[in-house]
Amino acid sequence: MVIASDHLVKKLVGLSIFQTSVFLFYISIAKIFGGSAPILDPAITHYSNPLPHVLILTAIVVGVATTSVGAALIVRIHEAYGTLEETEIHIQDELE
Amino acid sequence: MRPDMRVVRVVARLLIPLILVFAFYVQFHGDYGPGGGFQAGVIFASAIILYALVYDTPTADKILHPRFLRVMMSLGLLLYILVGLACLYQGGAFLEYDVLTRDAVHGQHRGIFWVELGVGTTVAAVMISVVLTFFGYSEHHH
Amino acid sequence: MIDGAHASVLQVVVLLVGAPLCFILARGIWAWGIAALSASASFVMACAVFIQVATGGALTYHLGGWEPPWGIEYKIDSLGALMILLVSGIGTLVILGSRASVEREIGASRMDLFYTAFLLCMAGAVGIIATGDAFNLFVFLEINSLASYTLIAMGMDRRSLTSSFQYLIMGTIGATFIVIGIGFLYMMTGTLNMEDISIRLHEVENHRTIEAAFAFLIVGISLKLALFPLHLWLPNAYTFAPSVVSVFLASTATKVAVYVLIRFIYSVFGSDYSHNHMPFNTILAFLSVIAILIPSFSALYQTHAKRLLAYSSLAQIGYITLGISLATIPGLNASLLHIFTHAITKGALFMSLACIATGLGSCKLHNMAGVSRLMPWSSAAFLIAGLSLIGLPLTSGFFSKWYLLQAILEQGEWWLALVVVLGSMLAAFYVWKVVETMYLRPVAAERAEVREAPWPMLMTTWILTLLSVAFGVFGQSLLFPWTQKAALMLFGAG
Amino acid sequence: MTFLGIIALAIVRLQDLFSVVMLSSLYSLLSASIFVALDAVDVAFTEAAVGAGVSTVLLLSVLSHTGRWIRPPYRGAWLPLLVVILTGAALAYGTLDMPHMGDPMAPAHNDVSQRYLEKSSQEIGIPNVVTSILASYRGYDTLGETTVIFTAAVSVMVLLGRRGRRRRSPIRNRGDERT
Repeated sequence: MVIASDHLVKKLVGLSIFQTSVFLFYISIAKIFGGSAPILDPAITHYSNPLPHVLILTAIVVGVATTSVGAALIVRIHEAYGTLEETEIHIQDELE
Repeated sequence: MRPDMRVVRVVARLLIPLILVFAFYVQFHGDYGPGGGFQAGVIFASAIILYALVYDTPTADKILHPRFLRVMMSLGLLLYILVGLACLYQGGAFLEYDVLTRDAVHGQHRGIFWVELGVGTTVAAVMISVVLTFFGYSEHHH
Repeated sequence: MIDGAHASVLQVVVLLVGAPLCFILARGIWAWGIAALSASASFVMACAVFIQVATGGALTYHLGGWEPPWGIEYKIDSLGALMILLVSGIGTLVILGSRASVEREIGASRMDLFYTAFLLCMAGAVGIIATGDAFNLFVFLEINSLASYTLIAMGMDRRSLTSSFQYLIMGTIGATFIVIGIGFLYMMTGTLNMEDISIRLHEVENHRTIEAAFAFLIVGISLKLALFPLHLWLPNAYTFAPSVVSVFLASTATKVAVYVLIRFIYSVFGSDYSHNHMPFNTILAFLSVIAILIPSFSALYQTHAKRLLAYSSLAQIGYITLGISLATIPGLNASLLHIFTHAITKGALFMSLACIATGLGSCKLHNMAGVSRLMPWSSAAFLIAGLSLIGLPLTSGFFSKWYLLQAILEQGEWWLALVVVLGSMLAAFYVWKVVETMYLRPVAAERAEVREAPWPMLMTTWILTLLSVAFGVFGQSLLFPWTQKAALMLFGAG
Repeated sequence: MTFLGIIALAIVRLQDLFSVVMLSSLYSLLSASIFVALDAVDVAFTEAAVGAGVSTVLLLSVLSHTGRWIRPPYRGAWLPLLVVILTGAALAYGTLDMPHMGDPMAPAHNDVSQRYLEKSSQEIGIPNVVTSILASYRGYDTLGETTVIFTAAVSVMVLLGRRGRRRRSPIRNRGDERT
């Protein structure tokens, strides 16, 4: 969808969905059955693996940074071209 | 003002301080429960964004001037680096909090506190600034 | 911890300090000053690191004082030290010489933002090279990428916005692929430190998960690398970016990506696994050949000088990956040599175009007619660096291509050698196309007033040009021993 | 998980961008609830705040600027489809051989993560292990993360900042005609 859609907003949304799916993949690595959230407590002996959680926290931040830059670009592209359909943008570029 | 906005404003006026308190709670309680600088920054920012939505962007801009936000986000990042450099100065490696005080665990506490504060400051300032820039931009053109 | 080792992290930190300072304190020329200062400081640190590595061997640094694999480690071997020297050297030179061009294309009022983004871009690039941790690499890759998108979008033409967006989409897909690859590796080894991964990989080598990790990493990096057919973002990005940004990106961005590729192929998976377990060599060789030929032909038809050079860059990436695909030490060595000589040569070429754009306001070929009479120094630099791009004897381009040819013939792959020669001939044609316009066409009357570019720009241009020639003459004694050593080390033979 | 798939499909088909953005926000919220189920409370917290909150606000403000309806697509999409299928196949291929989910003996849960869980209380002394790793063991990553966010702010300022816009006059802006 990221590549296929003609519309820039859809591309951006598709990208963030793709990223969120990768986050799910990472967190599923971390799960240990019978484990609990990695906040230490003397009563608990089994925890899920905390490291992927940390990595994904970082990745989420990177994701929102990318989304905001992409969104700002979209606003400017709309202003400069009057459209967000990739095909129409190409046509306008060819005419120059 | 549309009449239905009045209700929204009253509710928002009640909510915003609560959100701010919650943000500070998350910032300084991240050691014990979930949360930390990043989450606190986002929550703090959301209070200001709510304010900007209910009132208007220029008013929000007046309270938190864009220039001020710019300084804050830079200071947050610089604070983080400064903690790292302080460890260097104390003879440790970059970001080795152990050396900050005589007791290693205490040094860790102190290092994490300041670093999280840096993250929180930068994230809050960035989020507010980015969202307000988006709001402000559309208002100029429509 | 040895004191000198701190330079390995400080070379990134000074850039990270410079960026926010630039952002809050500086206006106009002061922004340039802060940027120049912190870039130079970073370069000095890079030199210190280089000397340390040259005398004492590979350098490791434990960030936060936590030993790996628990903490993040900086690991700089002889190849990394050389790469950092290249990136921070070119970055510093570009900043020093960029003022006039930035004033003209971006405006004095936005200089602070420009130099902030530039420093961040540089910090990202240096961080990628220095780190020994797979996830930390991703983080700095994103700093580098986001700053690059920003810099490209600052171009004057509205198409800079769409090129930047295109790059953002492709770059993020690439980065996400890399994250998936790292995730697979983590799943199988439980560690993120590259050295540690490579040790633990041997126990689980035959798992299909590892094959998938390899595939995702290679495809993700190839997107960043603009390896054919994943190259579509590059020509637009280089063409519409501000001139000095094109200089920096063309000479460093793809090179850093190649470095990451080499790092994963050799340091993480190991040469044996990468070259012998999968049809990787054949595919890479095939793609490299296409990457050399098709963009070289496309370059012939370009009417915009920057775009022409961008297509030529794609072809050069082909040479570099061709060397890797040979799976021999001389092949890898030739690739490493070509990374350096081409980075400097392309930097010189784009920088001379930046000079010309400052004078003429454009780099479209029809505007550049007869520019050699108006801007003799800029044009001469283009001519000399152009000769190196073709690969004429006594230039650095010849030096690295010669080793590439030797490595190819050693394997008996004569038709690959033919491709290299054909690519060079095409390069001669497209360079000639620009040179002919610059030197033999009459000057348009309305441009008679155009002056030569200011001296700081010319200085940067000529330093790069002279380096490009110098490595042709002295490369044998200066560069070759280093890359040879690095190639041996990567193959695990040194 | 099925819900996630349905939402993703709906997003591909829809031509109303407002619904697209709202659904992607819902996608984030659902993911966040899955994160909670998988013990990743910090991640869930952040995903809900960022994915469902900040991103949605940003995208909606983009829509307020650019309009919400798009034309139906008219070009064939077999090549991208092929790419997606290949990627999916590679992912599936990789996962066929992977350790079972939830297995405490999987290699990912080896000595590296064990040390975080066992020693961080003595070495750092705070109960939330995620915070210990984030701010100390891998503190340099977090510095990088802060820099990424900072870079994004610089970028947005470059693109939409007030001073940035005025310079852009050589390019004719549609918006400018109206103001």
